[in-house]
Amino acid sequence: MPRKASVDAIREALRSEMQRDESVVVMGEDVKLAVFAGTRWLHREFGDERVINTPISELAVAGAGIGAAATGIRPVIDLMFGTFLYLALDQIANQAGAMRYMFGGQTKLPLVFMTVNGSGISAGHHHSQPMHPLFMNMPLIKVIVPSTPYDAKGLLITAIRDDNPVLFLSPLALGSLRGEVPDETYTIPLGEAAIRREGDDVTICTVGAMSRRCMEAARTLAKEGIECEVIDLRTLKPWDKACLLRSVRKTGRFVAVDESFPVCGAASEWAATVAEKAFQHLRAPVQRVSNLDVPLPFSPVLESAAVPTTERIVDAVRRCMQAEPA
Amino acid sequence: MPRKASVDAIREALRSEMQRDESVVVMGEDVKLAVFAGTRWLHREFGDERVINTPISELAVAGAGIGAAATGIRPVIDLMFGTFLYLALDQIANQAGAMRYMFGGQTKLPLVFMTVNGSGISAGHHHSQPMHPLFMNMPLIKVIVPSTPYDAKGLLITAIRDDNPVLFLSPLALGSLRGEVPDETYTIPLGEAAIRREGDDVTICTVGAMSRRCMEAARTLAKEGIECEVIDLRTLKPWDKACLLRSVRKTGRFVAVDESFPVCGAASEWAATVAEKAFQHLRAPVQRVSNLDVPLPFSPVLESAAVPTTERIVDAVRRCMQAEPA
Amino acid sequence: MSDVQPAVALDIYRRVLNIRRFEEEVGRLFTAGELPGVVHLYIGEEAVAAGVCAALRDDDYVTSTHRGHGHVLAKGGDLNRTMAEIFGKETGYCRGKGGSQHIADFSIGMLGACGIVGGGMPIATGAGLSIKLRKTDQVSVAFFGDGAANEGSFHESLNLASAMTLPVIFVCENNQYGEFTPARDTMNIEDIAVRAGGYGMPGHIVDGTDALEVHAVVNQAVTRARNGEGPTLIEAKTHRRGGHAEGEEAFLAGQTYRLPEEEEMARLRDPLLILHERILHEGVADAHALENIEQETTRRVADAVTFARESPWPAEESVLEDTWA
Amino acid sequence: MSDVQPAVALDIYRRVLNIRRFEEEVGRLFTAGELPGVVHLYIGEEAVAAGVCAALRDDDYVTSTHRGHGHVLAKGGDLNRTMAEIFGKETGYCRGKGGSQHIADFSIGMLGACGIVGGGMPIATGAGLSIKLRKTDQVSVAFFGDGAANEGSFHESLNLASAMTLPVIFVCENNQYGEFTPARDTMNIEDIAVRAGGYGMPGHIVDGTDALEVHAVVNQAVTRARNGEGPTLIEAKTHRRGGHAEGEEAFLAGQTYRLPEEEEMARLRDPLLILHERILHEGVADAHALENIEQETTRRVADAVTFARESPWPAEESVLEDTWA
Ligand SMILES: Cc1ncc(C[n+]2csc(CCOP(=O)(O)OP(=O)(O)O)c2C)c(N)n1
Ligand SMILES: Cc1ncc(C[n+]2csc(CCOP(=O)(O)OP(=O)(O)O)c2C)c(N)n1
Ligand SMILES: [Mg+2]
Ligand SMILES: [Mg+2]
Repeated sequence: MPRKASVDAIREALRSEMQRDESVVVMGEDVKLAVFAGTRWLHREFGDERVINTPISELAVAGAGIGAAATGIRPVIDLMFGTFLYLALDQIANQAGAMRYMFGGQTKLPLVFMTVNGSGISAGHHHSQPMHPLFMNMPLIKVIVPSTPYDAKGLLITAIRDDNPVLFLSPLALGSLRGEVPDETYTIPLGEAAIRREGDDVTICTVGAMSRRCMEAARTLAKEGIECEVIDLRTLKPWDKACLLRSVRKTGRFVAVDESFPVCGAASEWAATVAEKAFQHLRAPVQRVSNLDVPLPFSPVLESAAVPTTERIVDAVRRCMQAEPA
Repeated sequence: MPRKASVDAIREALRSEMQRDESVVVMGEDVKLAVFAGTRWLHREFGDERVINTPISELAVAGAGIGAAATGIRPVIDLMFGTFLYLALDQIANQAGAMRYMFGGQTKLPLVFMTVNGSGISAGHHHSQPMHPLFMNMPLIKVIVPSTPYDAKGLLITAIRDDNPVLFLSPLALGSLRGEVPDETYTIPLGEAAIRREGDDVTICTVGAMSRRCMEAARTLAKEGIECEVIDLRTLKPWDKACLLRSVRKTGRFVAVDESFPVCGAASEWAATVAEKAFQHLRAPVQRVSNLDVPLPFSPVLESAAVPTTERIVDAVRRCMQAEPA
Repeated sequence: MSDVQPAVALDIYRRVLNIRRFEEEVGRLFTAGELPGVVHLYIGEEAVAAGVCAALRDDDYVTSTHRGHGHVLAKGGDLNRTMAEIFGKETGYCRGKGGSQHIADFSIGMLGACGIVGGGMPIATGAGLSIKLRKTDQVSVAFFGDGAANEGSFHESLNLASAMTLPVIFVCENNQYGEFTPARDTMNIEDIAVRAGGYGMPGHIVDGTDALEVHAVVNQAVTRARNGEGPTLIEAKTHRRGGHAEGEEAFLAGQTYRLPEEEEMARLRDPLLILHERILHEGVADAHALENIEQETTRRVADAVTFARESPWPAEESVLEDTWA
Repeated sequence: MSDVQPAVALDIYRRVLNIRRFEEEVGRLFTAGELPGVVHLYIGEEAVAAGVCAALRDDDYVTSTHRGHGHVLAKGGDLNRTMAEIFGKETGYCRGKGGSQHIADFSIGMLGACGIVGGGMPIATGAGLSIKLRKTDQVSVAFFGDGAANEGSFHESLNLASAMTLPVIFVCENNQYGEFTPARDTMNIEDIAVRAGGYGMPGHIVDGTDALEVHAVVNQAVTRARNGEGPTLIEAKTHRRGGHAEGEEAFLAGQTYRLPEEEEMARLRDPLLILHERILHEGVADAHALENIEQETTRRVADAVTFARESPWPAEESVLEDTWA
């Protein structure tokens, strides 16, 4: 299979769907030249009407996407950095997520918001925040965080075909990562986790950029004889609770690893779910590994200290293994 | 002690601090006539300069509060309904919560944002959303959700004296609730829970409007011989983890009750914490009782079905009691 | 009246009256404690919605505000389903999930009332974008208040619509108050229409108590939009007859906020009386014809109340319906 | 030059040159791979920050943008601590926590650069409110770009400042691009200054490549603000010499986006050359004096680089410092 960068996989997904369905349009700030390259060059093929550079107006651009989606268009809105979503949040939470329900099912909203997510390039707090927990907390918005170019393409195609608002958050650190990506169009269902590694001793649940770090940790731990099962959720809402619970029932140990702020983060949700639904199988306290509860600092030495490191993941697994059974 | 409505307690807190410190100012939409009455009439005593009706511009008003707080003023910003915070979120998350850290400790930001929070009056989704989990997820913002007029006054006074950004979220349902409130000025430390009821069988952790509902549930359960310990956190960040863990270590059973959307909600955080730190003492799966994962519907029959009811709390406790020990 | 067709004038009259009688009834029902939540009445502003919507087709779009009943009805909304929604009943437009501040009827291009001040403007802009992309000659109208004109969404929407030459008409209902705060305290300009210049679009001021004047100005904007020439800002100067929301006396606790002159003006510039008078005066119809319309309207409003009262509450299980498409 | 004092002209010259040499060095360091993250250079726009800040006192406030080095230095910021922050070192203004896009020096009223486009305007407005409440005669300046003028924060801030008569000066650095998108594609007006009319405040257009012109216009606005007469919008027409961000060639992958005429204009209207020429031509100083300033500046910039390079990285534990006050 050809190896491609994540941004190229994203561009392939967009091309595939723009070719397939002419109601698909891409809009956002600088989508033509495209800092993150996922939308780059599309305007040459699809023209200025379907690949639209907008003013720097996140709130109105998001709202315009909603109005267009409610009236026959399938917009893909690129808002660049996840942090800029704060400016659009009113339209996303109050309108996109709520409109169908609030209006008694009168409309569907086929709408994708795309941004990068999280830290890793010393971009400073205003360009590095992990945004997924905020959206997980909002009703009726689907949330995707891919961890490989392959998933990015398949999940984005599914997202574009979905009739609901979907947030597609690419890990910032993923940008130039390469991986195998078929040239053809394919879809990956939302809400289906990928088991990246099987193991009997402990279940690690993660998503996005942390996926690779968990695999690293798992390799280190394997040398000590600890076999980790690594679950990459891929979509955070809807999410593959069944896969997670199946695994924990097998291993009896659970570590949640997430690159987001720790309080009410994704790891909190997974850990709570395990404690609720797989408690009888747990042989050790659940462990969470998340960001420190501080803004993302700029300096590389501080930035890498603020997010989960492989060492912190390894330590959490070890803590899990050492715990006395209840 | 005199009995007062929650809004009157809030007004007493504001008066107390405006009298004490002339850098305290109150601003927001319609703070003079004040739909929620907490700021009503203050302008008669403190004048138009210190009680400021602003345009309907949540983002700039929040940002103006930040700019003022960074330069010698202690603003209390009333943004009315919690849901309107979405419009101000960029300034709150990217600036208020981050400025001190991002600038290496150069400034403090004595700043309070006040809104009502949650549902209960058929106000529809745009006026009913529980906002606290979003802010719990953001670094360096303190979050208060009082459940009694007494706490509202004491906590708000502490918040105004605090040198950090604080979000003061009054449960919408609390508005006209009356309770004992001393006329004097007093403070309640942030991060100190109140144990509303002691009990040995199960720990219920909650906050805000759900506090009363948990007490109702506890009374019902007491008739069946189940003794609940009800912990009202009062502040969600910083929060009284020690109090919660002490209780769970005693009871061995835990139910988290929170009026917010269920995924990455406050109940998720509490449940995860218990599963992490008090696992060895748990004798039953943790239970969460939160909103349904849908927007807040308008019709009273639907609205009350969307939030935790006393029955759902009672059921969760019963589930806890029936679980087989591991 | 020279340039208004009699049929159009009567059509507009029906819309104005429809809203008036409906809203009066809603006010009574609220006072009687029959309605959940809060309601914001459109009384005094009927000429705006009626004048605007009479210039629109069924397939044109509108977005509305927290004060949205008038927009729903003017766009052709069903009285029964509107009233039932305000009651929170299963037969309402939104199956009871929306309520007064969230009524929509997508079948007639009514894309929703909105509890968030300014929230409808970006959505109307998006509907305009959709029109442009689909290459139809529809138009999209955003109703909003003077207060909303200070929201960032106003600025971003008008700029976006103008930069992209979208067929959007921004109709500012300047009733001079945002809740209890007079517009003069929150902006340092007399006319909101001047802001149009900042976006390179035409801005018009119109007497928003005269439905025929509103209609004439909107017609120009509609023609411009249908011709692909882009957006227009229209400021309709109007008056809110009553309070910001029904029942506000309870929490105003005796406080007042309106100038007596202004209240007097709101009474004098009654859009229903003005239109009534113009129709008689210009011989469009006689008093008898108008009386017939009155009776028919009153009956339809009464029927809507009966319909709403007798409709069932939503089933509790429906709280989990209308989620994913 | 008639109305500019020689001392002022030289002061401004120093500021312009300071920024130019500093930014050239930052560009070189970035290309050499010595800097983490991304940097946006202020080259070509120095006349704006320098002309504005020369009209301010130490206790006046400014808020800045993602392109903020020039504002920090023009306001009197320390070269060493600025450079060290861009390197991410412990000795930087923010102890390495902020970086290029988040430099502040509260001791000289520099309230922070800002990675969020438009994010500084509300904060400057708040500083203006604080001035009014504390009854001092300070002023507050918000720098922002043409792109930022389409953000809701622009609208809400200007309206708020005008409605409340705050001593705020909004300085739009119109370099005609937001990243790679020309302003003409994102707004349907020639001059952003026309927007001032929508808020009831004066709006001025000034040649932003001529520091003395900028200074003169800002002086008027400062006087107005100190006198309690309220805010002003100033649009400085300027040019970004280089790309949006250093290293952009890598992801532009051969794409171009600037018109040749416009690039040519950016070279011709070089604020440093223009000021240099005016100073010589009007006899404010001779070439020798300017050469001395040049040498001193070059040395100070070189020292700053040495300082930054030799400074320690922040200790890992400091990630948990500077949290609660
Ligand atoms: C974003 C937001 N901020 C504040 C409110 C509270 N609120 C409801 S109506 C209103 C006044 C709106 O004034 P205007 O836009 O002039 O409309 P009018 O009520 O006069 O029709 C306010 C402040 C809200 N609903 N949404
Ligand atoms: C809210 C927000 N949206 C988008 C961006 C990405 N971005 C960074 S700079 C920039 C262009 C800003 O243009 P302008 O305001 O004209 O400033 P200039 O770069 O020209 O100085 C954009 C879109 C951002 N940082 N913040
Ligand atoms: Mg109004
Ligand atoms: Mg620019």
